[in-house]
Amino acid sequence: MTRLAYGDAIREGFEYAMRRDPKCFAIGQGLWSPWYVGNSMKDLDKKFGKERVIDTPVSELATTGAAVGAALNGYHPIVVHPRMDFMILAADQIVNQAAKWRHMLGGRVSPTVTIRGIVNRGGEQGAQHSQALHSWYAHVPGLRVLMPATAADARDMLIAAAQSPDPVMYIDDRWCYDLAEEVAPAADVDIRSIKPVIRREGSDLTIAAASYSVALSLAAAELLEKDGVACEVIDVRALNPFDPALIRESVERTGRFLAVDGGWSTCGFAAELVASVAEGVSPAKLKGAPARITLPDAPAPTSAPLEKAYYPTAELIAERVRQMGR
Amino acid sequence: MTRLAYGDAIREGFEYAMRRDPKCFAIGQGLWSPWYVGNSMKDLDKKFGKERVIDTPVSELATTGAAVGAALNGYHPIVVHPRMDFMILAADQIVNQAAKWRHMLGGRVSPTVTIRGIVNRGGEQGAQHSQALHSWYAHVPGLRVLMPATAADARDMLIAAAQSPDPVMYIDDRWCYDLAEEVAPAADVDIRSIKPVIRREGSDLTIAAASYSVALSLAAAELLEKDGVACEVIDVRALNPFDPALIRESVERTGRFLAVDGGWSTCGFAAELVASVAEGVSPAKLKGAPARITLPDAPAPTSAPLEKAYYPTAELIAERVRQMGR
Amino acid sequence: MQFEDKLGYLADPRQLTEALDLKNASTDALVAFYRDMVLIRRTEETIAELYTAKETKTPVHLGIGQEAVAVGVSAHLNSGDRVYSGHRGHSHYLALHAPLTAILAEVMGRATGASRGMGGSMHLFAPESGFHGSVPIVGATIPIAVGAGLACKMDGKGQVAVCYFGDGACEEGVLHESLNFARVMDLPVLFVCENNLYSSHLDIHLRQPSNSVARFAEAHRIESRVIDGNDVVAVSEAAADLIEGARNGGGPGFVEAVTFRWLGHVGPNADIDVGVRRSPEELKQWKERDPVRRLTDALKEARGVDQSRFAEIDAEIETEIADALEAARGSDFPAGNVLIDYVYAGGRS
Amino acid sequence: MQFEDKLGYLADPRQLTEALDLKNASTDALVAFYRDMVLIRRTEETIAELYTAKETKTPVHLGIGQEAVAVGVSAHLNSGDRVYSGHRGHSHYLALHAPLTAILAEVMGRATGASRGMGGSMHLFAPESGFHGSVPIVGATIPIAVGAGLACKMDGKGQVAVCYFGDGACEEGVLHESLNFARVMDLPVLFVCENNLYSSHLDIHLRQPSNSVARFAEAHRIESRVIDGNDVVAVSEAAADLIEGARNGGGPGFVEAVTFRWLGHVGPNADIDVGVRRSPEELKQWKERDPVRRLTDALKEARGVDQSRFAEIDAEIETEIADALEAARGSDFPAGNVLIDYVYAGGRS
Ligand SMILES: Cc1ncc(C[n+]2csc(CCOP(=O)(O)OP(=O)(O)O)c2C)c(N)n1
Ligand SMILES: Cc1ncc(C[n+]2csc(CCOP(=O)(O)OP(=O)(O)O)c2C)c(N)n1
Ligand SMILES: [Mg+2]
Ligand SMILES: [Mg+2]
Repeated sequence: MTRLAYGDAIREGFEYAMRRDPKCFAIGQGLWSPWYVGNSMKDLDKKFGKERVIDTPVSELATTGAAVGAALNGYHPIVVHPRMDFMILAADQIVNQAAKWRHMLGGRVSPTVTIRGIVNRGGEQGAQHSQALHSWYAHVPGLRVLMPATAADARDMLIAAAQSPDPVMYIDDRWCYDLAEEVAPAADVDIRSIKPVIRREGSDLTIAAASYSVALSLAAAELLEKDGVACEVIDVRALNPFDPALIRESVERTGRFLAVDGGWSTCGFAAELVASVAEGVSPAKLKGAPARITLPDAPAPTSAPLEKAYYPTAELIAERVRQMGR
Repeated sequence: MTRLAYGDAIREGFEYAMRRDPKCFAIGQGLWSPWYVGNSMKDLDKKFGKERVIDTPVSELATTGAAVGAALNGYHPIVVHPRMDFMILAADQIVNQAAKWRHMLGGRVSPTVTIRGIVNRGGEQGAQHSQALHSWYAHVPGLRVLMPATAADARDMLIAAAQSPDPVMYIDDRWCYDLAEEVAPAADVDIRSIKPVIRREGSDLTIAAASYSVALSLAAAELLEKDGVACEVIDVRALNPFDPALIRESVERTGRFLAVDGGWSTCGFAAELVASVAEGVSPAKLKGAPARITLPDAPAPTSAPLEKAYYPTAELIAERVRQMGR
Repeated sequence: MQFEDKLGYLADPRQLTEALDLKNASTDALVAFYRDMVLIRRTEETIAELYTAKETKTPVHLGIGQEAVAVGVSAHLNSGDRVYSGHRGHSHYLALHAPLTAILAEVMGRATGASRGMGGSMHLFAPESGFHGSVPIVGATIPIAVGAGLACKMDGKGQVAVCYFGDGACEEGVLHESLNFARVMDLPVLFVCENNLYSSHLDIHLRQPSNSVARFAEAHRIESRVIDGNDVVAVSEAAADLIEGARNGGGPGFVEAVTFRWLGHVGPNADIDVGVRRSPEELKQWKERDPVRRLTDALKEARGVDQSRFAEIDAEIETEIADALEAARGSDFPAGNVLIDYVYAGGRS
Repeated sequence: MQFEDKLGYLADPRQLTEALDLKNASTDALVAFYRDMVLIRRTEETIAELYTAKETKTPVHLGIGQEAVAVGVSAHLNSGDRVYSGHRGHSHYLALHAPLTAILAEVMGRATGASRGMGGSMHLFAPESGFHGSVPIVGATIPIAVGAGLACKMDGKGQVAVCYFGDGACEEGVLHESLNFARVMDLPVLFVCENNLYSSHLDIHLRQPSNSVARFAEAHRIESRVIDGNDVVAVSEAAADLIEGARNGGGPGFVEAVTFRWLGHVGPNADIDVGVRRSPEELKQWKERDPVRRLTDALKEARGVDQSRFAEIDAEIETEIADALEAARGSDFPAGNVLIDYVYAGGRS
């Protein structure tokens, strides 16, 4: 076991996947820069050469399409979008192409591409440099969507993605980069094994979340513990295909449910969580109405005080849980 | 009152909006073609001239951006995308630009653009010519999303969109084009007045849907009436901003809820409907778990038998309602 | 906008109606071209009939009149190369000698189809023959072919990727991004633009400032050839050059093949009412520039090939198509489970 | 890829370091240029200081060294025209004489800012001065400016739209779609590419096959001028020509202004370690091609303007900036309600 932070863990994931598989390569904007994607790909170009770590022109759509094309021809590219906001320009290749080629062409071919979208927000960056659009991609059949919340997952999910027989959207969050933990040595990972897990057990209320929202929820659970409220916190991990079984089973025990998500509310992943619970748990077992915490219905602001008001906090979650009763 | 079909009603909406407002114009692919967008814009170019009904190169992104730009400069363009699938290429201008400029620049400017996305599916067209991505746009604050289910709404919502102070996504469905009804003469419409309405009253179960799914739900309600099940059918109409009050109020009366949507399930509008009901109605008032009917988790197929299996029908809805008990 | 008629005689249907100049192409190769072109044309005519007879509803974009392009290009490809196409892709598939039954079955939505009945006319797949996929989002396969070229380069076996697209696709930004990317990375990609002067109902002069699209290749410093797309010999020569360059590490090439479709944008009718300059007269003139007839005339005149040889080939093709059609008609539709099973590898789990 | 040095001496920092050729520009106009350029530079230096002092965190993309471009272009604009920009937009805003306090307040996130504190450095808005918006999605304002040009054309008042963008933005497909659209519709749009030879850390030779981007205008049959972007007189002449053409119905124009930024891609440091050819020596050479110094030298030598005149202007600017800074610092942050209230007209309902 070694101690690893989330940002470094991503880098380890790249290193493992690329060392293990000569057909795995990385491509995207900023990959030869010392700062573009934080420390998460530091010096990979030096390690693997600029032919396997390709920095590109400012062409999100063609770059992503090229990765899809290489994937359709036996490679396992990881195409990196330093922000999910810019990745919108590549949506056709992700949603119309990568997600559909297998099905549309009769199941004989698979775009084995990993699309890495980074959530990079805060720091007064504003509306076009802050978005978390995982809910869009979770909506689209054919894509697998992973969001790591821990350092081990940050590494292992990237490996799983690189080794996946299906196209994968791997979404990491810069706010998680310093989360550190002890991790076992890297190994191959079957993407189909990545399912929701319980990160903290509790009997009073179930919280489900992904990525940075898991950290917030765990922090809230700590706060609530002091009030004698025991929250169960489930890390969703795989948003598409999404398996609600564990969450439903938990809510059947706790009777209360809160979804926490770093995206917007309407048609967002928190809506999916609440709907999955509502559909799958008998109302008779619910001690109260489920709820969700998301961003406010607004683009991200820039000015410091508004930014502070915009993003959910552990305290906000704890307060909501308190309101939901025991 | 005159009898009008949905497709013709859209055309009337264009005619009214453009006659009323010299700053309103139409732009998009196929607008000089006799068949591209069905009968919904027939001969508008002849009526208003090719300067106000502009057919464009195959450039979804720039065309949409140009419409946003004209809107930011005092015009009310209606940019037409003959399929929502192609419109994905324009997502940056819709989501990063149109939706955000007002907020991001301090509320002093508004891209008063209408983005018309047509759902055009069936007919063995397949995965890239079938999508209904309204849930994506309902997810994004700053956009208004309207989906007409009736001829009157097809016309009036287009007028409301053209006159809206905010950017609007207006989504019509080719499968509705022959729905006809008596309509009053066209008049100005304030977009903020467009809220969910009850299309059919009932006491046993509430169905909420939008667009073509309303027609299906009404047909299902007819079928169920024969079994003695009285469904209330709510036409959501405005998906963003979405006001769940009427639906919640209805479910409080009926105790049962089914969401029907022509998009995919995960993070789709049906999830939002179920989540909104679950959040807003006490579990004690629910006689059973809410449910949703959506597309299967797959891209659209082409072959006739698979197409038949893919799209929800009135019979499928009725069957599900029967399973939900009384 | 002042429209530039850069193509000149190449876009003038009253020109280039004479028998082809066969240069030093071998008679055998030319007769094979004839065979391929007729097979494409007759297959598309058969598809038109299936559509008219309501044996299928899937949208069919027929390329009758444009057969020389795919045939001329394919002459220089082998199955290790990777071909991509768009909505009007039958000829690109057939010119690679991909299975005839499979394309007819696919158009009819059968499980024996090229895409196992999941794609119809607009989504074809026959990688064993080098046809790696067509899809109808305009421009979408252009960067995908560039990625295939990247794979070819990484494989280091001298293989190339080919992408067919139309003049309309040149209006999509992704074409320009892809040209730059392929150039910067020196990828072995042949961009083949079938410039048929139309994008659905709109003549190119309503959409672009010039009727020649090779200017985009030039802007991206990619070597290009602008040729009569109804001259299979000219196409073959241009493709040979550029493909050889690409195989040898010279990077991408761009062929602009000027041609014309005899039928409407979609479906089996000529829809001469649609499109500003697409008059019945112009269409008639373009039919005088028939790529098949011009080759036949030349083979007869310059190489003394007898009419009976053509008749023999024609008859073979009729039998081939009839057999394929029967096989396709006799096969099943896809089973219901594949609707879900094909979404993810190994099904949903 | 063989890289084409099309720009030649224009991209060579050892060239063009001498005093400007002032041609027949009036001394008053040239002194006004000096004032505008110094105001831009000093304001950006002030913003750099605010950032360093942690008075703001919003990402700042400074254009120090590139001041001549916006100043030369703006000389031919009036407030009826519509200017759009991207992430590096301070100079474009200031060259229109948009309010100084508002840009500083905006950078500091205050409600008195150009965008009422909702945008920061990357989202500026001052329509009263002709500055209709900047946003940091690369290329996004290009089609928006084209739409503004469409509005100008429909308005029929001879106004024009201007869009500033960089060499990196030319790699986005939307630039190409926009050029075609503007050309086909003959819109009064001036495309101004500030080619500073870099897109963040990457030199243009790693991203494109040639260092000149005017080839894209040419491909789209748009009139272009390739000029020394550090020569305000040359910029002004080129802009005058193309803007006049656009006002008179001649359609779009394209200026490629070759320049260089003295600081890093983002933030207040020169980050000379980032970027392949961006060596300390090269940066030093580019500073010799300082657009301000070259103008000053010329005004002194050719027009006899005295050093005291410059000193006077410099002093005025210092006062102006100090006053603006004080006003900006003294103003409030936006109230909490606007987070929701600005989303829809009249708030959410
Ligand atoms: C992204 C996208 N936009 C629009 C369409 C509708 N469409 C289908 S084919 C076509 C015309 C394309 O013209 P061209 O590329 O010249 O090919 P041709 O039909 O002439 O072979 C268009 C606009 C589409 N399928 N995809
Ligand atoms: C769509 C998009 N892709 C990537 C980025 C990241 N990015 C910000 S500025 C920039 C460089 C742009 O270079 P250029 O257009 O030459 O402008 P310069 O910075 O040189 O002024 C990049 C890639 C972005 N903001 N938007
Ligand atoms: Mg064409
Ligand atoms: Mg630059």
